[in-house]
Amino acid sequence: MTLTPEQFSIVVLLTAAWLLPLLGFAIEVFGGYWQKSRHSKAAAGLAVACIGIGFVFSAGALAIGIDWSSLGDVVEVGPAEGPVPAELAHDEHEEPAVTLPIAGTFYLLGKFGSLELALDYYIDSLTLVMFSMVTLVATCIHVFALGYMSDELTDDHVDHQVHTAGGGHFHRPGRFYRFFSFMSLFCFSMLGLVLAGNVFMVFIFWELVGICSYLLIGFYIERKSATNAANKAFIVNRVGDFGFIIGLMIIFTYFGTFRFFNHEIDGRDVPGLFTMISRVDAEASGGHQPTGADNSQHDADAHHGPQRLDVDDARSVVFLHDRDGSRKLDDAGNEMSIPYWLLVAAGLGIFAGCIGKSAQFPLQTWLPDAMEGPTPVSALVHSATMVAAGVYLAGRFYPMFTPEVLLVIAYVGCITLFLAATIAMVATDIKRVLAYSTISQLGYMMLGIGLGGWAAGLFHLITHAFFKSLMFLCSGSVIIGCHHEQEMPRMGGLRKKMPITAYTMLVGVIAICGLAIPGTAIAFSGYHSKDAIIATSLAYMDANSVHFLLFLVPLVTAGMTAFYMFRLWFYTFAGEPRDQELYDHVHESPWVMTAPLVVLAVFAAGCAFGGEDGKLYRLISGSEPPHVAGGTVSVAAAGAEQIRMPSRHHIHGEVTAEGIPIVDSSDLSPHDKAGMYALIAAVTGTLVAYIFYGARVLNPDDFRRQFAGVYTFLVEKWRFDELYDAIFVRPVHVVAAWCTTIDRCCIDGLLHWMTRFTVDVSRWDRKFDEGVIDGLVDQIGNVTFSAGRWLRHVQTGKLRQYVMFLALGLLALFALLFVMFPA
Amino acid sequence: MDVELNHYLFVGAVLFVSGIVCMATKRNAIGVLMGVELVLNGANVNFVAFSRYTPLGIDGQIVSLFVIVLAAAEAAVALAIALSFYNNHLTIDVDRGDELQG
Amino acid sequence: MTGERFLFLLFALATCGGALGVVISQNVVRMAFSLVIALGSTSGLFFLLHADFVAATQLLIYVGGTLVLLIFGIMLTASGPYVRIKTSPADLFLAAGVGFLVLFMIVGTVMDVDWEQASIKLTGRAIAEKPIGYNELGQGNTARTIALGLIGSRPDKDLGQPAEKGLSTGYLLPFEIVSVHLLVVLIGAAYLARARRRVDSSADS
Amino acid sequence: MSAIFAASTLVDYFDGLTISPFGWEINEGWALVIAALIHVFVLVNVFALIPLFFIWLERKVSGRIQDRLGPTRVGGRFGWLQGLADGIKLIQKEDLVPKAADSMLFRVAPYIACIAVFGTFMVLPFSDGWVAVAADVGLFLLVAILSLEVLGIILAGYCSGSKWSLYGGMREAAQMVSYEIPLAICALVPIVAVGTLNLGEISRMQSGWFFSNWLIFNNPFTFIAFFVYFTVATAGCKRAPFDLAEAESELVGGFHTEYSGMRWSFFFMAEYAAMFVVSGVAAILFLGGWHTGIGWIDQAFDSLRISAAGQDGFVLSCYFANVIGMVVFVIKASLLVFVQIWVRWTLPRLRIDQVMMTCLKYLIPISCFLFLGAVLWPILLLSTLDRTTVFSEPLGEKVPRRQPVASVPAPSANQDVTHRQNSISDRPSQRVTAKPEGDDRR
Repeated sequence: MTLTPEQFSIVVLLTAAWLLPLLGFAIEVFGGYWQKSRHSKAAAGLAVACIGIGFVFSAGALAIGIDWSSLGDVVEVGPAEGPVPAELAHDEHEEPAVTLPIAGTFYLLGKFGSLELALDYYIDSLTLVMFSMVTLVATCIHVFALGYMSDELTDDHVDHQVHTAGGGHFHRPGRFYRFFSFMSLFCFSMLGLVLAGNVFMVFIFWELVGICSYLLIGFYIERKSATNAANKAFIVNRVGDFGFIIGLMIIFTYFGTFRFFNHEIDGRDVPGLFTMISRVDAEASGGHQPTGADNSQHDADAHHGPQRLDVDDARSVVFLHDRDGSRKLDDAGNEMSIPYWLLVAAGLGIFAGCIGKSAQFPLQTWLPDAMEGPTPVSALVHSATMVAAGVYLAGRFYPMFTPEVLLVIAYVGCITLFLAATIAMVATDIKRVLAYSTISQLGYMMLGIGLGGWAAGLFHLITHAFFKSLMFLCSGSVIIGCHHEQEMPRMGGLRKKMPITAYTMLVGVIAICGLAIPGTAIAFSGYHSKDAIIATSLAYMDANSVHFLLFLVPLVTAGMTAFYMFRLWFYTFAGEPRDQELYDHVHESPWVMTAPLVVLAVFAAGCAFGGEDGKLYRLISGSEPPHVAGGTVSVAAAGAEQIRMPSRHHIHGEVTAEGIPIVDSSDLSPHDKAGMYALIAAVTGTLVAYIFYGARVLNPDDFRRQFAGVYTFLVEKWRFDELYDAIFVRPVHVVAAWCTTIDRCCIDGLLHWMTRFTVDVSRWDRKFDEGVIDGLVDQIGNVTFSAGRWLRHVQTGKLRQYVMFLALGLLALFALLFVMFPA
Repeated sequence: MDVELNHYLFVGAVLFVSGIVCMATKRNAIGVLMGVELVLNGANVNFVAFSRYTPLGIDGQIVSLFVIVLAAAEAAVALAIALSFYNNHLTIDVDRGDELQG
Repeated sequence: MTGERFLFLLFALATCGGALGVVISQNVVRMAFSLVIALGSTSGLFFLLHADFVAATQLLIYVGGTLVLLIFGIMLTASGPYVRIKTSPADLFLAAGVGFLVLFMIVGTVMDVDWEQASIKLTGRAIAEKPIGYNELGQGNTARTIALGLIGSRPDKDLGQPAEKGLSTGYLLPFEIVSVHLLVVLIGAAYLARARRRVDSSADS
Repeated sequence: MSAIFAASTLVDYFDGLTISPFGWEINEGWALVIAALIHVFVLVNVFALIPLFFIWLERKVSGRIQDRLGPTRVGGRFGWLQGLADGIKLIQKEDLVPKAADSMLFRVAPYIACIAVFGTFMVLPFSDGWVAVAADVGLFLLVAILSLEVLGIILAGYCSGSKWSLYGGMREAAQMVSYEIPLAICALVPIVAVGTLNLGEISRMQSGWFFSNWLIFNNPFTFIAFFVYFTVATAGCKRAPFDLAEAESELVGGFHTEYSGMRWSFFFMAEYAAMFVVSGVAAILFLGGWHTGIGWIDQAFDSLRISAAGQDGFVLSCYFANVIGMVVFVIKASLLVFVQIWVRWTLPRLRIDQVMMTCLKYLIPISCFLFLGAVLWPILLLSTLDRTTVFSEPLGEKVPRRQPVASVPAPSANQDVTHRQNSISDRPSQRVTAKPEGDDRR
């Protein structure tokens, strides 16, 4: 496709922002080993510069790419003029400054038949937002890390958590530059993942971020726990990626391309994945009037009434569509299609990858252990960006998911968020609390996506990135202040010692709890995003009431979230110090660490300003798949109940679950109701937390004693590790033991026998060689030698004799001639 | 009788044979060289005679030219060899040059 | 008794005599002299064969060049005046016997062959029709023909032939090779003949 | 008598001639022999007279150069019979053969030298058609025969059994073998211009105004080549300053130390005859042969010869033209010989190493360069002037006027047949006769 100057400039900016960290990484890796002293902050400066410039670029790209004026105006929701927000949802695409998405190919890696493996880019508003978010958060965290990792700036770093045999501590040279080179590599991979234009490229960077997380978790490689955690994270992710690869295979087999966007391969138009799988109106029987996949061209009518996949019910196959919406024909001329169950399988496979990456049930166990890494790593990799990548991928792949898959996603998210929250309530390690809250928030996002609240889920992703990274940094600052003490019960009252940390943390806490002043739109980011998700779930529930749990559990968990977050804050900052001598050494962190806190606090508070009418939400929903807004209907598989995704109008209370417009909006729309419920739950949780830990009216230990069983069960994290240990690890060990025995007895024995046999054979062979072959060779040699010896008398060295021989030979020749051919 | 091809061939044969005998009898390296020249000349006579008496045409003369030129080259090299032989043995007797005999 | 026959007898006798002189004489210089006679009369034979160019070349290169070189070599290698290196009579007889055998064989062969048939078999033409350069008009004027042949074109074969017969091959490549070969030979000869340290006479006897 | 010089008609003259007293008729073969004998007679006389004249000339010139009178007594004022007197004296002298010498070769050597030089006279055209053997490769043949002289010298030097002679012979051998190379190459330079080896044709192409038609002025390379050739030829005749073979100051008499009397004089006859021959070759190759070099005179003589062409027997006008041509030719050659004499008595003698160095380090490279230049020159002109020569008409016009015979395949196409200006070699019948005579002399 030919690019307009704006589009081109966007592509260039994002590419630069993407590649700068790679450059930084290269320089740091190679330069790092050359540099003599380990005192220089050059590496850190380079990394910060790279990612900072990257932020500037992506912000510029955002500024160019988005038509802010059309984003700005606040919409009054009225049912009279039809689905207005829906109109608005693509209003910003009517006269956009730049037509999004921008898609194209950087570089063609290879071509296998009809398949092209290439470095592609696919840029829509979501990409732009993700870019800005990632680079901004990463910049802050890099700056923070300048202070946090400064104790690595030495030739002799003492690691107090590693005990050598001599009882002393472990001494090693500092790894400042290495840390930052890893961080740069991670930024590069993450941005590449966001920018990727085809599934294959996504997979590559998917694995790259996995590697980075592995390296960063295992940064303190001497610590057994760290190495274990790194291995655990890596292996668990492999489980997910296994599913991912299966999904890829299915997609490649049936769609024949990996690209998201329409493109050309040697002259032939090839529709992208999203175009192929585009939906049709639920009423329409055949594949007529499908809504184009790419937002640039789709008609407003597509948003009336729900939509469905273009399925041939008899054969239960899904037809693939061509660019112009007609069914795609393969070379043989008959309609290309994919069996329905295979599409489901592909979706589940991809989602399995998401599960692994963003630590959903049942693969959530790796994330808490990943907190072994340095705190900035936890903040960047394991809360803000990488784990969110799973959600991001689910969002990107949304069009490929059938309603059944979405249901699975929703339930997985639901289970995860509840389970993580429960564990978080009893965890005492400050970082682990945050880790579990991360898992639970990711669960919220998944839930939102699974319920059809596409924009809501990604909205929450962005906001969560801000406040969760903020809180992690705060905890990092606390840890530094407390000299690497992470146990909350030993802290307390730090408010006075480190005010900036305390209050920025408070901002984060309020944001994640979703507290707000009722009736007004004044609230921190978390309120809006979580509110959107819960609203979606409510709408979903009364669309198909079987799945009521999908509303109740998140609601309750909202309260629990508020509880454990405030518990954390009160534990740490409020009240009287519990450990005096620790308290005496606490000090506020230097500005290089507190400044990022402030910046992030500002964003955590205000990034979602205006809620669903705000710019951020509009930005995200701008690249929403077209069939989301109108709601979708699952194909009625035989016997199964039909799943109906709620349309946006329903969420906002303009239509009933069946899609009939509500004329008088007397009672509250699901959205407003959900907001109230969530707020009530949050306030309740906050109060409980205050009672227990703030005011200390009640003593939590009593409850602990009372519910000892539950408590221990939660403390042991629902015994998941034990479970996996029992189910997987031990059997594996047993099998391995069996294998070793088999090896020892059979295979080694066989080998030994064969060796012995070989030795005997070769012994015989040697005899044969020496006797027969060598003898033969010697004989030949002797014969030749004696012959030569006998013949050498002929060579008298007398020239004249040779001439005589010549003449005689001539005579003999002619004599022969005469004898044979007598004239 | 008129001169025929055979007469020239006889002359060539005589040259050839005397060259061979010369090579076979002379112990003087230069003598051997002369024998070689004789043999080559016998061949030359045949070539030219054939190109005269048969329809083969001019090729015989051209070949004989090549023979002459190569004979000159051969004479130069052989003479150089003879000289170095003389330098090494202080004699020109080829029978003395049998260090390499078996 | 035409002039040609007379001259042929003259030159043939001189040639054979010279050759025999080379064989019989024991004195190297005499051998050289009789070789001069033999080669000179050979060039005379060439004249009789209407091969002026070859004859002149023979004179210039052989008699004028090679033989002078030989005599030069004789002078350089003569340890005393008129060195005579005797050959054992046995060798002489043996060589003579073999020589006669070879002579007999060659002559016999020559007598046996019927050149008419041979030439017809070889060229498809009878001996009677003489090749170009030997017709009555241009007797012996073969210089240009040879020159053209050496640079690779064969008008003597191709002129007046049907076009589709194609061109016959010349001798350009051998010519070039021989030229380079001559150069190499001269350099090599100069290298071989350059003055070396003499080994003392005790070493080689 | 007169017709004898015009060998073109000689055999025809005798063929079929009936000698009245015996009444038997001379057949073709005998006519050939008789013609040959007559040629021998004439040439031997020329060969004998030329050295006599030049020896006398040398004495006079050297005398004049050294401010002496030179021979004055014998015969007239200029002592012009001095040569004859010397000859008679030498004949009377005793013929000595040293004991150490190889008598046979010692006796033979002078004859070899003499015969070799004499052989060259047969291919040397004195005038248009006045040549014993008008071989197609005349120049080549001449150089070849001339190169035989050295054999005699070497044999003489080696077989005298005297170290002086041996040194002389070896020097001669070395000098000759090396000087033949530039001699041949320089002779080839004008050959490149005219494209034939036939001496008759070469000089016939130079008729007309000297500046435009003589080969020495044909192109700059031939101009230089003339002088190089003359130097090399002087050395070839072992004339001073190159006469190392008979350097009296170092070797008593060089190769002829042991010789006396007639055998001794043979060497000198050979030497002076050789001087004349190389000078004549120089005249033919560079200086227009027997042509006067004045345009209209040459045209007149040519037209006389044309008128003679076709009719057999003795034609006075053609004969007259040829006599004039011979006179012109002999004068040119003699002038060159005079220059050689002049040089001899003017320049000091070189050392042997200088002689060899002059040849190997200077003359050979120069001559090679000249040859290359002569080859490239016409191409240069052709690319610039669209013609191969500067002054005269392109040589293609002048290529031998003869009937197209099959022996000349390619060039014979563009020959001007009408303008028939024949030499003996071109008339088939006489070619037959002339040929065996040529061989007869060797």
